[in-house]
Amino acid sequence: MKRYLLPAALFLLATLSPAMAANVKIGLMAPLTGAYASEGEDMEKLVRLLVEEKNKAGGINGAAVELVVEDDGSTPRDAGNAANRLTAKGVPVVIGTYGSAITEASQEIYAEAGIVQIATGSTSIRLTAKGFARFFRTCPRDDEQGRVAAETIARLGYKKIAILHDNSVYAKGLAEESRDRILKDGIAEIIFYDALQPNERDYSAILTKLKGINPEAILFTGYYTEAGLLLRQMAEMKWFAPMIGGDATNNVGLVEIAGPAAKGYRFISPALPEDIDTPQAKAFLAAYKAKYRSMPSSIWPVLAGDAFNVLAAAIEARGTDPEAIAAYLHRDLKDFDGLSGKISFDEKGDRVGDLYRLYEVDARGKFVLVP
Amino acid sequence: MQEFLQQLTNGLAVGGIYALIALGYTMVYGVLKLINFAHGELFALGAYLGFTLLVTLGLSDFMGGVGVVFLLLIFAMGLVAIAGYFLERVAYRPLRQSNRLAAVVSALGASIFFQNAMMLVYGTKALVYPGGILPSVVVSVLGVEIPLIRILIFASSVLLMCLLFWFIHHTRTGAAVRAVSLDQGAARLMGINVNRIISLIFLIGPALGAAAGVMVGLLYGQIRYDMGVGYGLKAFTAAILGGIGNIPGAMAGGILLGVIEALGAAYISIAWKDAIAFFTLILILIFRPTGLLGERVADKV
Amino acid sequence: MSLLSPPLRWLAFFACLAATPPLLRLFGVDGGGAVQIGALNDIGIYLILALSLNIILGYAGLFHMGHTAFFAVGAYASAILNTSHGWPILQTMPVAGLLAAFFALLVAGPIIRLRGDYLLVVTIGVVEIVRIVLLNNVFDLTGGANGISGISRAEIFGLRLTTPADLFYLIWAFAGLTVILCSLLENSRFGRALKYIKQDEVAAAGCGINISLYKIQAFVLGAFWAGMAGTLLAVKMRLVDPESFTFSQSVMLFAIVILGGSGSIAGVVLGSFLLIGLQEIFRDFSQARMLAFGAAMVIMMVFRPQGLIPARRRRYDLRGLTGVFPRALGRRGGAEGT
Amino acid sequence: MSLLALRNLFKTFSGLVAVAGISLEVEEKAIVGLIGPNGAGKTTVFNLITGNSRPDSGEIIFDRRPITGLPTHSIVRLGIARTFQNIRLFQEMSVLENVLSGCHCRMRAGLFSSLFRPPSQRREERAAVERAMRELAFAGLDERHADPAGSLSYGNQRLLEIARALASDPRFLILDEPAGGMNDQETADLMGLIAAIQARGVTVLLIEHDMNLVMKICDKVIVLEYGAVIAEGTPAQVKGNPQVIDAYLGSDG
Repeated sequence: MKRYLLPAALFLLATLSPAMAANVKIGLMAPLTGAYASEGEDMEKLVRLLVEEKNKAGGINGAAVELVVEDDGSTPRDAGNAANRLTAKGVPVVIGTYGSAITEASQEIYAEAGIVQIATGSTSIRLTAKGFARFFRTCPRDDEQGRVAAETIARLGYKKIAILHDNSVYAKGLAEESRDRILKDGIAEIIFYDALQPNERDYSAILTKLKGINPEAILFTGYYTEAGLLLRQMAEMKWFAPMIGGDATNNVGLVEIAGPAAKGYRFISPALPEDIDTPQAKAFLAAYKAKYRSMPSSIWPVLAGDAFNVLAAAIEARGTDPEAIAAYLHRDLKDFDGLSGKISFDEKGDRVGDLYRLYEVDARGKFVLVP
Repeated sequence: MQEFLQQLTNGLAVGGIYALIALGYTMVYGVLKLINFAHGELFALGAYLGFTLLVTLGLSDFMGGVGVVFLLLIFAMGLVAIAGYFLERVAYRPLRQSNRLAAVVSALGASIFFQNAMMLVYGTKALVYPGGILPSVVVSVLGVEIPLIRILIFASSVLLMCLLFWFIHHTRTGAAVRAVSLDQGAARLMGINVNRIISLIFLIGPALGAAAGVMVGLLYGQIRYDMGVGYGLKAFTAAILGGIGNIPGAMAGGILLGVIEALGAAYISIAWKDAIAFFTLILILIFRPTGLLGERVADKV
Repeated sequence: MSLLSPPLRWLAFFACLAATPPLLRLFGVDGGGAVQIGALNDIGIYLILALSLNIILGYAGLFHMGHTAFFAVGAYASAILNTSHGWPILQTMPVAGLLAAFFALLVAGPIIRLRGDYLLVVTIGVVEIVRIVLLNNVFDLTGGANGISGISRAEIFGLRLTTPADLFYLIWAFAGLTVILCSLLENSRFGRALKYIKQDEVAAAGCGINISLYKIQAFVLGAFWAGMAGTLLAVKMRLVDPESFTFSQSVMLFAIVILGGSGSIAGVVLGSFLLIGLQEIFRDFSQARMLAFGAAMVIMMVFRPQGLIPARRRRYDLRGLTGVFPRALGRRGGAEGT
Repeated sequence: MSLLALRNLFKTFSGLVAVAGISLEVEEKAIVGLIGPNGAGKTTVFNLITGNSRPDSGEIIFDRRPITGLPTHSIVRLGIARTFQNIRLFQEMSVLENVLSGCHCRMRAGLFSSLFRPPSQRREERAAVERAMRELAFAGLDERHADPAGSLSYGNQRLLEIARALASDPRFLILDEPAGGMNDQETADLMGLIAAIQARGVTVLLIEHDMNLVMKICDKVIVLEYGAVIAEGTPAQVKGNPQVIDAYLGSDG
C-alpha cells in the first residue's frame, strides 16, 4: 500500500496547482532544434528575460505572465504539431516563428483557433497576402528588402551583377524581388541568377564559375552560414568580388566562419541591437548581456522581444480576448517604442516604416552602419 | 580549358574527403556485409574532437603549421576509433547472427543517437575552426590556382588510402582481414580470432572517418552536429559506386563522385548538383550492377 | 493468445481506437485531446506508409529505403490538382496513387535486377533526386522551397473535415482498409509468390515464378498505396513542401517495418505506434528527445532482432485433406537424422 | 518419339568450355541417367535446359518446340520441373507452402483476384492446397505439412524438393543428384519413388553418382566427359564400354 502513496499524492498536486493562479499565458513557437536552432535559442532566452522583468514589475494588470514554449523543429511538419500543442494549451496569443515556410505551416491552425500570431523573422510576402485577420509580424517584408537592395546596388554603381539564392522560401523570394526591381528600374544587368544548395560546405565550383563570368558584384540572398563559407572560399581562391547580402546574413556567425575574409562584406538588415538608440533598448540589452554574458547574435531575437512587448501592451489595454488584442494592434498601437524602434502595423498585419539599413563588416569584424 | 582544370581540382579535393569516408563504409561492409549508417556521425565526431583539441585545449596557441595537423589527426583518429569500438560492441556484435536488416536498423539508431549526443554536448550553433592553422597560400600549377590547403588534404587522403591498402594487402593481419571478409567460418577454422579482427576494422574505419572530419574542419572551418548525414550519404554512395567492399573501389568512387559534382555544378547547374551525382550513380549501377570495380556476382545455382 | 481469431482481434483493436477521440473529450483532456489525436493522426499516416513499404520490403524482401519518393509524388499530385485545377482534395486520391504507381514503374524497371545493398543505395538516390526536383520547382509546378499551400479542406458526403478528430476517422478508416487488403494479399498466391522470392530467387524461378514481374508489381502496388497516403498528408497539413519528404523519413519507415516485424502486419502496426509514438512521448525531454529515441532503437533491435511481432507461418485449412491420398513411400513421420 | 532433344549445344564460361557440342535425346516416359566424372558438364546441361543459363549456340527442343533462350518461368510452365544439386527449399516456410510454390505456374489468380477474391480464386486456392497435399502424401511427407522445411532431415528435404517439382504437374522431371547424402534405406525408397513417378507418365532425367541406383532404374544412360557425350545406351551396354571405364578410373596407359 505504501508504494502507491507517493505517486497518488503527486497526481493530486498536479491536477490542483493550475487552478489557483489565473495567470496570462503567452505562447512562444521557436526553432529549438533543426537548421535554425541557434536563432531559436536566442529568441527563447530574450523573451524569457522580458517575461521575468515584466513579472518582477507586477505582471500584466497584476496577473503573472506564463511563457508557454514549443519547439517548431525548423520544419513545417513539427511546426504543425507545435501549433496544435499551443492551441490545445489555450494560449490567446503566440510569438513565432523565424522561418517563413515554418510560420506558414502554422498560420492556418492559429487562424482557426482565433489566436493572435506575431511572426518574428518570416519575411516572405505571401504570409500577409492570405487575409489572416490576426496575423502580424514585427519583421519587414521581402519586397521592401528587395527595394532597398536594388537601391543599394544603384547607389554603389554596380552595372553587371550576379544574384545567388539557396532555393529556400526566404532567399528565393528576396532574390526574385530584387531581380524584378533591378530589371524594372534598369539599374544593372543580371549576368548570373541561380541557386546553390544550402548546408553544403564546398562552393569552390560555383565560385570558379562566377570567376569566369567576372561580375562587378554578387548579391547573395541566403543565410549567414553559406555567406561566410562563400567569403572564406573566395579568399582561399585569392579572387575577390564585392558581395552584398540580405538580412539573414546579419549574424556574428558570418564573421566567425569567414574570418578576415569578412572584411568589406555588406548586408542589408533592420537596425542591430547595439545600434538601436532607444533608451529602453540600451537598458534591456545591458540586462541581457549581464544574464547571458553575450549579446543576441542577430536582430531576430530582438524582434521576438518586440512581439512580446506589443502583445503585453495590447493585453494590458484590452485583456486576453484575441479579438480585442488584434483590433488594438491594428488600430490603436501607433509608433510603439519597441526594442527595434517605432512599431505600428498596417491593416494586413505587416510592420510599417522603413527599417532597413546598410551595414558593412569592418577590419575588426564588427558590423558598422554605412551612412 | 582553364576553368575546366580548376573545376577538376575542386572536384579532386572534395573527392579525396568522400573517398576517405567511403573507405570506412567499404571496410566495415567488406568484413561484415553491414552498412554502418553511423559512420557519417563518427566523421562529424572527428571534426568536433579536432575542434575541442584545437580550441578548448588550446593546442593551436603554441604550435602552428603541419605539426598541429599531425597531432590533431592522431588524437581525433584515436578517440573516434575507441567510439567505433564501443559502437560495434554495443550495437552490432549482438546482432552478428541475426538477419542483416536488424543490424542496419541498429546502425540507424546509433546514428540518431550520436548525432543528438553531439548536439547536446556542442550545442546547435555551428562551431568554427580557428583560422591560420595552415598557411592560406595559393599554388599555381599549369596556370590553375589551387589553394595549398586543398593539395595538402588531397595528398593526406591519398597517403592514408595507400597506407590502408598496404596494410590490407601486404601484412599478416591484413591477410586475416581479407580472410574474415571472404568467409568468417573458414577464417575461424584457420585459427583467426574473428572478433578481434572485426574490432580492428571498427578501429580503422572510424579512424579514417575522423581524419576526414578534421580535414573538413581545417578546410571549411564551419562544423555542425548534423553534417555527418550529408557527407555520410555521399561517401556511402561513393563506396557503392566503386564497388562496395573493395578498397581501390572506394578510392575511385569517392574521387569520381567529387569530380562529377564539381563538373555537374559547373557545366549543368549548381542547383541540380546532388541530383546529377545520384543520377550518375544509378546509371552506372544499371550497367555495372556491382559498381565500377566490384566483382561480377553470378548466383551459383 | 487464441482467445479471439485474428479478424476479431483486429476488430477489437480498431474499435478501441475509434473510441479514443470521444473518450479524450469525455475526460476533459485539455484542448479536447487535440494534441493526442494529432499524434495518432501522424501515426496513422505512417502506418499506411509502413504497410505499403511492407509489401516491398517485408513480403518481397527488396531493400527499399526510398519509399518517401512515392509518398511525395502522391502528395504533390494531389496538391497540384487541388490548388491549380480545383479538384476536391479527396477526389485526387486515386490519381495520386496512379501517378506514384507510374513513377514506380518508371523507376523500378531498370533497377529491379540490382542485388541487396546496391538496390538500397539506388532507392536512397531516388528519394534525394525527388526532393531536389521538388525544391527546384521544375516546370514551375512544385512551388520550389515554398511548396504548395492553401490546399482546401476535405469533404465527404458534404461534411467538411476540419478538426483533428474528423481527420482521425478519415485516416484510421483508410488504415483499417490497408490492414484488411494487406492481410488478403499476404494469404494469396500473389503474397506467397513474393515470399518465395524473398527466401530464394533461384528456387522461386524454378517453380515458374516470373521474378522481375512480381518484384515490379510489388513496387507498383506499394507505390500506389504510398501515393494515396500522400493525399492524406495533403489533407492533414494543407501544405506540402520538400522538407516534409526527406531521406530521414524513409529511414523511419524502413525502421518501423524491420523493428516491428518484417512481413508481419501486427508487427508493422506496433512498430508505427512505437517509433512515432516514442518521438511524441519523449517530447518533454525536448532537445534530448531524439537521443533517447536513437538509443531506444538500438536497444529494441538488439533484444528483438527478428522484430517485435515476427511474421508467423500461415496455418491452412486442411479439413478432409489429411490421410486421404495414396502414398508411394511409407510414412516419413519422425525427423530421423541421416 | 523423343520428348526432349538437345542439338549441338555449346556453352563456355569465360574461356572454360563447359559444354562442347552435346546432342542427346530423351524418349517420353523413359528414365534417363546422365553420368560422368565431376566437371563433365552435367549440371551445366541441366541449367541450359531449365533456362538458368543460356547456351552460346545449339538448340533445345521440347515436345517438338524450340525452347532455347526462354526464361526459366516459361520453361517450367511448358512442363519441365527440376530439383537442385544443393537443396534450395524455402527454409522458413511450411512444408505445405514449399510444395504450394510448385502449383504457382498452374494457377491464374493475379493481383486483383488475390485482393477481391472472386469464387474462381477461392476454388483455385483450394485445388492447389489439395494438389499439394496429394504430392506430399505421394512423397510420404503429408504429416509434416505444418513444420518449417528447414526442420526436415536431409533425406526428407530431398523428397520435399521432388514433391515440389511434381506439384507443377510436369511432363519432364530433372533430378540433380537426388540420392546425394542419402543412406541405403533412403536410396532404396528413392528408387521406389522414381519408379512411381515414371508410372505417372512423367519422363525423368537424372544426374547421379550412385551407380547402383543408376544401373538399376535407368532405361538409358548417357555418359559425359569434358563437356561431350562419350557413350550412350542401356545400363548394361554402358557398363562394359572401355571408354567409360577409362573416364571413371583413369587410363593407366
